[in-house]
Amino acid sequence: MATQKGIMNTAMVQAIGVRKQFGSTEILKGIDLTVERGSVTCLIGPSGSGKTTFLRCINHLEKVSAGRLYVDQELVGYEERNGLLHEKKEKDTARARMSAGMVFQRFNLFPHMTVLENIIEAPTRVAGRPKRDVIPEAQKLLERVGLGDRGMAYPQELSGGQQQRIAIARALAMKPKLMLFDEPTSALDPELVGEVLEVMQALAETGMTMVVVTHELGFARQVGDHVVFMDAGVVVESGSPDDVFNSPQHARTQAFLSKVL
Amino acid sequence: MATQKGIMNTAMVQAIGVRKQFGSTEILKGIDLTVERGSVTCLIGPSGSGKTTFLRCINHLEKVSAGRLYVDQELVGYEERNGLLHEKKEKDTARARMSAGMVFQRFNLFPHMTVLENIIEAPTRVAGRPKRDVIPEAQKLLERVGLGDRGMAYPQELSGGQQQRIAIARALAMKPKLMLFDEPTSALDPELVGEVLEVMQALAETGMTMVVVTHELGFARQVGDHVVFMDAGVVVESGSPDDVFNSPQHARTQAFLSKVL
Amino acid sequence: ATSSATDVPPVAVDSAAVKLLPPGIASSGVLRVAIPTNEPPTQYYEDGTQTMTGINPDIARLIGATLGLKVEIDVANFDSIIPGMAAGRYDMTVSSMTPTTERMQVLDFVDYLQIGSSLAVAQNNPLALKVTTLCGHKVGLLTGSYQLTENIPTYDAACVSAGQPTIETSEFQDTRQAISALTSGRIDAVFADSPIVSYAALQNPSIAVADTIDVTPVAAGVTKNPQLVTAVSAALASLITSDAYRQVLNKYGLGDGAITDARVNFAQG
Amino acid sequence: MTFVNRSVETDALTSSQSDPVVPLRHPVRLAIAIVLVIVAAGVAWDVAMNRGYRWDVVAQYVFAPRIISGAALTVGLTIVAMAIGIVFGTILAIMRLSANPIFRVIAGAYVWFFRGTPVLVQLIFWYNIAALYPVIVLGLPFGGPGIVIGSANVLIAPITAALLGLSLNEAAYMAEIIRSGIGAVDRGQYDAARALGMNGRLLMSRIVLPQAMRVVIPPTGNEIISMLKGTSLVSVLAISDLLYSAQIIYAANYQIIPLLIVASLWYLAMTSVLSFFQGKLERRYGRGFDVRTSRSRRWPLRKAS
Amino acid sequence: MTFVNRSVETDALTSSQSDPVVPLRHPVRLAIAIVLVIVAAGVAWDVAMNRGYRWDVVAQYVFAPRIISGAALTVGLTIVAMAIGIVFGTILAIMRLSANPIFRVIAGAYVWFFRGTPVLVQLIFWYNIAALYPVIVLGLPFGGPGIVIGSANVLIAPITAALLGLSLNEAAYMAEIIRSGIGAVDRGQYDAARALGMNGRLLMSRIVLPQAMRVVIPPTGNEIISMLKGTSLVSVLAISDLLYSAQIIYAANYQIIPLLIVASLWYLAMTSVLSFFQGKLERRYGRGFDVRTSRSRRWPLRKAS
Ligand SMILES: Nc1ncnc2c1ncn2[C@@H]1O[C@H](COP(=O)(O)OP(=O)(O)OP(=O)(O)O)[C@@H](O)[C@H]1O
Ligand SMILES: Nc1ncnc2c1ncn2[C@@H]1O[C@H](COP(=O)(O)OP(=O)(O)OP(=O)(O)O)[C@@H](O)[C@H]1O
Ligand SMILES: [Mg+2]
Ligand SMILES: [Mg+2]
Repeated sequence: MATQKGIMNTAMVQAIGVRKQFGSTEILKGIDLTVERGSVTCLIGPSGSGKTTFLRCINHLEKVSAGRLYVDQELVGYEERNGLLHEKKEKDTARARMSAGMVFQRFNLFPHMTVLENIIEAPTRVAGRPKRDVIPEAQKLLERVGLGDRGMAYPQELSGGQQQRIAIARALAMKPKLMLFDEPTSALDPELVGEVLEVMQALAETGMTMVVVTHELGFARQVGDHVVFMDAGVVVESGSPDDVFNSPQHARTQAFLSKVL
Repeated sequence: MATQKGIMNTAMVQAIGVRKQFGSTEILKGIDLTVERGSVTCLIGPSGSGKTTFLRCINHLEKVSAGRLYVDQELVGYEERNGLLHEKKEKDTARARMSAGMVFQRFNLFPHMTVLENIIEAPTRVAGRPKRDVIPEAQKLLERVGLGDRGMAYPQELSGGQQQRIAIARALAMKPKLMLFDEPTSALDPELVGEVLEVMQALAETGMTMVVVTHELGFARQVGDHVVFMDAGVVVESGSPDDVFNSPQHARTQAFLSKVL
Repeated sequence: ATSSATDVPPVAVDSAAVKLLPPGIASSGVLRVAIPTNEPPTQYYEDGTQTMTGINPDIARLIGATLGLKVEIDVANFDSIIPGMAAGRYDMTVSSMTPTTERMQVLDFVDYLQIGSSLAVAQNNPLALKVTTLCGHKVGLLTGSYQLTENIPTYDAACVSAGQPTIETSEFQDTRQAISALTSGRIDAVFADSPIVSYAALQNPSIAVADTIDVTPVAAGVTKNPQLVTAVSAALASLITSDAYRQVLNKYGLGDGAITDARVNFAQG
Repeated sequence: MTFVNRSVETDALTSSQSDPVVPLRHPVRLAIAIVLVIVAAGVAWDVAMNRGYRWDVVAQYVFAPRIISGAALTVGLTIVAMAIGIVFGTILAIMRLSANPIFRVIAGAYVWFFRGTPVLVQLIFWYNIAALYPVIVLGLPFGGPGIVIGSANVLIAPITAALLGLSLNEAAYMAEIIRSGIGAVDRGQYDAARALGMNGRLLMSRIVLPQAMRVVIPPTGNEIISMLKGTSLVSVLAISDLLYSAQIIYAANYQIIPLLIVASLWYLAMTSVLSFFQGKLERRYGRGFDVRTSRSRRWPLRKAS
Repeated sequence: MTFVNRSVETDALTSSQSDPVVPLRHPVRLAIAIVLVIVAAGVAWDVAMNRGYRWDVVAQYVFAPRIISGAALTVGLTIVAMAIGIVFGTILAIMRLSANPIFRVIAGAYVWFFRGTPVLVQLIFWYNIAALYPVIVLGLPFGGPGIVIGSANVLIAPITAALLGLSLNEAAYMAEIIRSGIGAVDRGQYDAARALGMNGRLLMSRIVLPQAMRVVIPPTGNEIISMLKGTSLVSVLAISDLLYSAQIIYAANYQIIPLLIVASLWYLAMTSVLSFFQGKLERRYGRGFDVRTSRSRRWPLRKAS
């Protein structure tokens, strides 16, 4: 699904030796990873392996401690001027975040706003676009996730699956170039998982670049172009879903897959 | 696994036309169900079908609105004297609850107490047993669930799977005749599910009567003696795991199973 | 009879006293006087208005008239009068202060009236109290009052030497609270400035004045400014000989309180 | 043994068990309740009948112009001082939670100082600040040169001093309340907002503060009620709020208890109006939050229903 | 373009990006901070030097016996009144959450009444109750027969009236605080405790109240601080608390500002001690609760770390 291949800087996400420490504990221990434009990359791995942390780095929610991380050709957290790395201003970081949409495990919809208000909040307040343009778009997004009639509801009135679909619509409303999903179905009742995965699959088919942390191996197999297995802050193994699931090379990958399947 | 069969009152749980309404909405619409002593009954069904409500009725946490529910030969919520049903005193209900142990989806450990304090709280305070007897027992229970060394930890310091195992140990500390599980693994990361199911399986093998609400069909198939499919407050179908999973009779059961599998 | 409280009888301007005024006050033509908050009858709001009336505001107005100044009355709680004078917010206060050496470190004083101390008791004086028979009784007093700091220690000493128990004092922030403690039977007597006690007895049939003693001068307090205190004392010296002074005293039933000598910084006790 | 299988009546607030059911009796609870009701009725009867309360005097003064203007002043002071206190308290709360240690220390010191000193002292201080600083000078500290702005006595009228004292003090309390409210907002809300490109002021005003409201409203209600009553402290500056107006009247007529009742009636009326709006606001900001939480609050004498 | 792949130093509080990194400068923030520090230092310098504060008089009175005994009385009143207020407030909170409507109404009316009337009025009421009820009679209401217990003045000493007034009033505020604390305890905790056979008093005292503590402590700290200062109201009953002791002294010598400073220093000392213990208690009862919650409170000027 990758649309265009240059040397390395055509990639949507490019991580080179990315490290991240909190205090004195190192969570990411040198991650190298390339996410091609238009591809779906699935991140799997045991709890605490650093998947969420890495995703947050991509979205500028955390600043990398070492190594370089490029998202859409832009260095995350720093600016390079005269060969020096300058820390970015919070304002610029916030702007940079708009290029990626993020969907969280626990939805994190704004509980004090209706579904429609949730969706139009960022386009109107952050991007400063007029409401009359944004509302019809939001309505279309709602229909796309199958919830065209729930715009006036409050998040709390919806099921988990519906909330997660709204969260996807909210992220899409900012027209991101990249979508990040952090275990988007793991807080859902098993029967609600399907509806969210369906929306994600439809999104992948539009050519959206996606990075998905997930334990839904079925989804990874069916929709993913690339599967990355992380453990203890490093990428242990990566490749096509077939390769990783059917013939894992590392013992750690094998052990993990035997538990999850 | 049923040890002894009388007419109907040797059953551990006997529900006859059990109805439950909250305000004017009826949640349970006449449940008939028998749980034999020593058997493992798995309750499955879509969200909102009343599984949790029924489990709470069994444990006297809710009072049935109509029909009769016997647990270990005792009528739930009422006492029969001179042919009249007398509402039970809260004190007697509390005592009755001790015959069943309950494990919740979200663990509900007491966050302000250590693991050991969680376990000995009810035996010492409710049953009034001396600490010197209870502590060694608690230690044995901890070892049984594979956490012999975590007695001094606070629940928050443990992983979800460990917390759920502690919750099981806590319920067992009251030496219940019956264990009720309400989706004990659905709040867990997939790789932690196994360790809890293992503990439950070991418990089933000791001959404990268990009622388990679960979406883990693998567990139901392997450990369950009996599977009950509920929908919209009624029992739609019940039987051996093989019957229900492999040749479901009702369209609703079929539709549900196709989603969950 | 319709005269408003701000009307005081006319007095002549004392041009000699005017010459003594500090230049700041002379040029502004205004004398800013702090009057304590409501305490009938010495100072109180005229019924239904925001105008202060009573012996203290009237004396202040007379002093101002003698000095040819416009008087600006500022009502303030006692707690904020003295800091306010130090801050230059007010030039003078007329608030029935008893001059003591301790207080003279902060203010200068010029006598303007003499008042006594009265003992209020329950109607018919069931305990037959006099100021000299208070030993062992419960007496309410105003915080920091002359009666509390000067009279009571003397009486206590007498009680001790007579082998009797000392007086049980309660200090109130407000004479009214002491009076209501007396009416509810919590204390046996209230010992306070005679005008206030007489006024309370008038209002309240269940109490009576049992004894009045110790008629001593009270003084106007002036900010520490040698020019101002001489001007005010000169004004008072001529004022106390005027008819207006007597008329004002009589209006509030305090005709006996007239003084003949406006002494400066003459400490009592 | 018979088992009931009939259909169930739908009026379900009471148990609709179809057998004849004997509801549980709570003899002790009933007895306590009866005693309490009798005591309450007795107190009410006594209060109405006891001539010591002088209800005639109460009726005479309850709408006296002086009382009404005192009540108006109390309401006015409360509104202005609370408004300033809330705005300034919010800024302080944000400073205390800031990453900048200097801001944290300054806000912390402010809260410590203003919560730690009596309002009375603060009021007297502001009123008499001229004793310490006869002219207000905008200039360099340590005795450096400066521009004279004006005399403190001219600048700080009693009512200004009252507002300064009350609102600066209130800001310290509100800072603590708002800080705890901000702390109660789920971390995920920050992440979600920042992931959408929100930041700083926008994140605070659109996402965090509206959600903090839910936690902030009840203690703020307490604060407003305290402030309504606390304005009586300004009587040291000879400003006549409600209570002081009553005191002025009873100073002249010695009808202490009836006039205190008059003041209390007004305070009760104000508090009731406030509680009404507080309830509305709580519902308004509780909207969209877990209904189950509110269900869980009726405890512990409730029967397993 | 060079990519760093070297191993990372472990002293990691600062970014350990191995390229030379230019940290972000915050010129505006820095400027504000510098200005604030200078102003604070200037104020401190001025306060120390300004002769208007009369530090000599402050030093003379700060340990005066009258001040010390006033401070002791303030502390004593606060401890007793808060203790009664907390216990009674807990009972009221439980009553307000009860299923029994009579309990709910009575507790609600109590809170409404006592929050709605000024403490001053309540104090004066209790103190002067003898004017209304010269003898206290335990008996039937509506004028029924009763047993005379004794004279109100004997039974209700000024200090008793002070304690009655302060603690009954405090109970109303504490009831609201504890009610909100109980409401914050997760519903699942009730279920878990009841499933283990716990009930009523045991459930409350072992499970619900200890967890409510976390939410209850900060506003209770506010209440204690308010009470420390609020005890000065008892001066209407001729009881000399700390502030009133200072007032008695300056009534005699007119050194008002220095004596108010003396009182403020004591209040600040008490508040500081209290805040210290409050912090300890908060940590104690915060133990076992989500650490992430506390991590989320440092906002919003923090950099993405
Ligand atoms: N802000 C932080 N400060 C300190 N440690 C943190 C922080 N965020 C995460 N960690 C730690 O980093 C490690 C990796 O966390 P991360 O959430 O990235 O793992 P994960 O792979 O997403 O796991 P999971 O499957 O449980 O979500 C964990 O041990 C976690 O405790
Ligand atoms: N206390 C209550 N008051 C009112 N309605 C309730 C109450 N408890 C549960 N319900 C309603 O009863 C229905 C059944 O709830 P229940 O929790 O028993 O379903 P469930 O089968 O356990 O579903 P899930 O799989 O989502 O846990 C739901 O619609 C729920 O909203
Ligand atoms: Mg994660
Ligand atoms: Mg359920």
